[in-house]
Amino acid sequence: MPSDQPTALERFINGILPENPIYRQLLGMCPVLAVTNGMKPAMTMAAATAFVLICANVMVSLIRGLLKPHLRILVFTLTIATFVTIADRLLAAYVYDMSKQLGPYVPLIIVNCIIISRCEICASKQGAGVAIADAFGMSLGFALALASIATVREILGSGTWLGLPVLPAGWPGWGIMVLPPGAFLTLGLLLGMAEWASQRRAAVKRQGGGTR
Amino acid sequence: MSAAPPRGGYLKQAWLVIVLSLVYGGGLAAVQTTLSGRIADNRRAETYDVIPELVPGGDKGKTEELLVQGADGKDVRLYQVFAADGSHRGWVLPAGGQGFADRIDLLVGLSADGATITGLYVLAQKETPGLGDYITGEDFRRRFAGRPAGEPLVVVKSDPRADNEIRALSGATISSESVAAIVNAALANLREAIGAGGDSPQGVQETAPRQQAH
Amino acid sequence: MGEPEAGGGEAPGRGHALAMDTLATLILIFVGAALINNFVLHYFVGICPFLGVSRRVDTAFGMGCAVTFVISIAALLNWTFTYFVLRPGAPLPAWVWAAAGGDPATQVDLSVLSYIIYIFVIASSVQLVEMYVRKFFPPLYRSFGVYLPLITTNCAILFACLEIMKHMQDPTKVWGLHEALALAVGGGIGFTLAISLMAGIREELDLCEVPRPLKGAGIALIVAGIMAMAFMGFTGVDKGVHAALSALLR
Amino acid sequence: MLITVALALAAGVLALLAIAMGYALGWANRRFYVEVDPKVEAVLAALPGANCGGCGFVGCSAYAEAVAKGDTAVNLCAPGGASCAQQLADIMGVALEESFPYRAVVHCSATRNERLQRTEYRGEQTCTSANLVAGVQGCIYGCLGIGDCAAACQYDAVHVVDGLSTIDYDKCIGCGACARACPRNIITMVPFKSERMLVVACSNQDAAADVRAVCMVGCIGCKACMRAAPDLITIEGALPSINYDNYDPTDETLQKVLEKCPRKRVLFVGRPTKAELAAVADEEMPEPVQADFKTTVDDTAWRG
Repeated sequence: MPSDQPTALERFINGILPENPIYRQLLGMCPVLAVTNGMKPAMTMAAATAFVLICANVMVSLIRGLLKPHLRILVFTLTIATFVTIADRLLAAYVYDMSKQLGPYVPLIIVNCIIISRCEICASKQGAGVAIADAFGMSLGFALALASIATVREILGSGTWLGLPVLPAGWPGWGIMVLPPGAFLTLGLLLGMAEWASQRRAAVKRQGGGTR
Repeated sequence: MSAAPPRGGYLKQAWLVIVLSLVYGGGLAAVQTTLSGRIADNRRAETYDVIPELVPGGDKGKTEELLVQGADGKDVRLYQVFAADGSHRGWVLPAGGQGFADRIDLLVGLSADGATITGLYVLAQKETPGLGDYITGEDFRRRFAGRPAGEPLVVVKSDPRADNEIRALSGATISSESVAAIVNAALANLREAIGAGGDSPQGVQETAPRQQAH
Repeated sequence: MGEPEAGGGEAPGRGHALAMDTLATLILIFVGAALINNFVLHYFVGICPFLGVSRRVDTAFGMGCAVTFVISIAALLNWTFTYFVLRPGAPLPAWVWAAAGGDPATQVDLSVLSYIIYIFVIASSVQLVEMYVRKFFPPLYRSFGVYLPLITTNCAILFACLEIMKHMQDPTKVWGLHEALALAVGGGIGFTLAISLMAGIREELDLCEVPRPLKGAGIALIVAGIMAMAFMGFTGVDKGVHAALSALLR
Repeated sequence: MLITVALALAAGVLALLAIAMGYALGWANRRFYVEVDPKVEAVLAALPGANCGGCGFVGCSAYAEAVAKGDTAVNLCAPGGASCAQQLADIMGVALEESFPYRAVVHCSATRNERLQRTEYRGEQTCTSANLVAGVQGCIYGCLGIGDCAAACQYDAVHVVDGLSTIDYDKCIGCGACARACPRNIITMVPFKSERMLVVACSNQDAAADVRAVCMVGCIGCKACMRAAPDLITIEGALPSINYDNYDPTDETLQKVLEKCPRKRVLFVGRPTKAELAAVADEEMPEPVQADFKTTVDDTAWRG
């Protein structure tokens, strides 16, 4: 293993904010838009994605010595599809409501670029320990991003959070927030805010360096 | 790509893919066999749990699933509902179609003679939140109970005057009309099959016996 | 279908009516997939190319055509697999089960393999198509070949297959190939429409002063949100289409 | 029983599919095999793969195809530089002609205050947009100074200094991105036959009076330079144009041209050569005046 690869801890921390899959890398946008009209489906989705990501990362990391370069993507895809099927069946067996609500978006985890890019970038090059840390970090980052969008949409759209009422009963739910346009608008504005914050931080840092 | 690939080399190179697909296929089948019972139960429970609500006096343990031939010549799924004492209480008929935004799936409860609608339940819908999605509400669904199954339901915007008139949800006329249209279509398709024959309706042949619910 | 029309179309034969009915269903499925429940703006699938390849109209249109083409091929192949192997009560597992002397009351259900087979078929067929086009239609390959590898991970393709699968679960209402293809082509055309419109808007957007933090993905998503609102206007169109069709066919 | 059959069937179906697809792809790979010129692949491998488009082709692969066909020169890849050109020449078995690196030249030299009739522009801060607005500045040829070129440069070689785009010739690699970005087309790529090149630093083709009305420094088309070096310089419109094919860096007339230009708009750009540095090495230069940062606060106050 080349020594310039990041360590497990770095991988873990990177996944949460510095390389956040949604806000930084803009990967896996479909579920981010589709299942964030409520906290519950969003969290179920995050859990399913985390399960697949962790399992696939470990599996790929274990067989990384046997991979042929040109068949590597095919192997990743097969592995991911298998674990997605398992996740899908587990959801259907134990949380049927959510499984029904998430519908086709659970199988669509297969084509979620986050997972295949983690397999490619980390798991196919580093050991299982680092791969697990990486998968946990990325999953956490993904879950945080989903949660932030779902929080805005559910509170404004339905006046509830995780199904619990948080706004006064007279709140006229903004119907648009739970509909498709609300997803696009919320994500667009949140991305803008994240970008604004990081631009500001960079500007402050530059200024700080200048006065010193 | 730099040279023409040799014959058969592809299979040899792909051994890992083939081995993995064997392993994964076996693994998935094992998962399926372990969980399929639970999933099937979940799926069935979705329908069976609301049966007492749809057909008064119905017992979900006694309900039987049938396949009958509809007017369009295709098989239609139908549930024959019995009370705990074994007497025939009615029918539950799954129906579905396009709503305002997306597909709506319904369950329609019918009396034993097939003449009266006894209840309505919305299994799946994606109507506009805050307007159309009130079709899942108790208030709207109760508007269907007691209506005659023999004639098409008509959606009106004022208070219903005739027996077959349903008052629309305000602001969601199309969703209301969709529900009524789906119910009408399903009933029309099965009117012949259920008929007014009571316990042994004409035309009901069990095309495939189904397992009873536990 | 062969029945002659009596009385100048007053009483069309049952075969004729059935064919017309099928046609109406197909048109409704098509319109539904292309406009009302647009893949991108209603189901959020294919967002990555929608944001990534929508800077210029011609590339966006090329991408849309490539997706429509691949989606149709994938639907064709995967419908075949689903029909004969994967759906509950499919012939192949039933035949194997019977050959093994199993109890006819139970079935072997292979639907658990659906996802893995779909993605496998999509990936392989994309690669095959790429090779074929490159060999026999080099100009075509030059114009849209570059998009093909990107399409494997386009969720719109897999989504179309999953939608078709959903309609083949119930043995009483199994979709035929024509219905599957109507959905696939409709979805592909809807995708092309959405991505081309988006590219047109983004070309104009280049000349506008956008707040710096929103540049790039941010403003693109907001534009997509407004487009999604516009497409919501299509909800209910199928009622009109249906009414028009039934008036026309009666 | 059920589980055995299900397991076997699932594994079997999947493995069969894998074999079938593997075989089909292998067959297709041979059947649909497209003869790719090994030279194309070798050229592609030698190119840096930045897809910058500096060569004038759509991307590295398009340039590789053209090189392999012998349609184009092997030394067009600016990022790859001389070593890349040498590799391509080796692959193609051609001798590498003497080539000169192209460098960007801004054909305007008026700083912000030297351009006249300027009005404040408050639209989108890009030259592309400002160029669409009439009356942003008097000279319709000159640099707008907003810096589309600086934004286009991936090598940090273009900066807007005092309202004028300025090339940093230590960093410029000649990719031409700035020239493509400029809406007024006043940046061109000039073959640098020496470290410093004579260029016309103005693009205004109008008559003298019009130029004077909008610019304090622009070329007035007096043709003095053409008279000094008629082989080298032609006048197009009212603007001199240097024919770089006839350009010889050691030619003495260059200095004459420089001296003849009344507006000093024909000038040298680039780095000074060693010879030029040596020539001025023994010239007496006044010592640079060091800024004297003395605090205005009386020191004594601090001593107390």
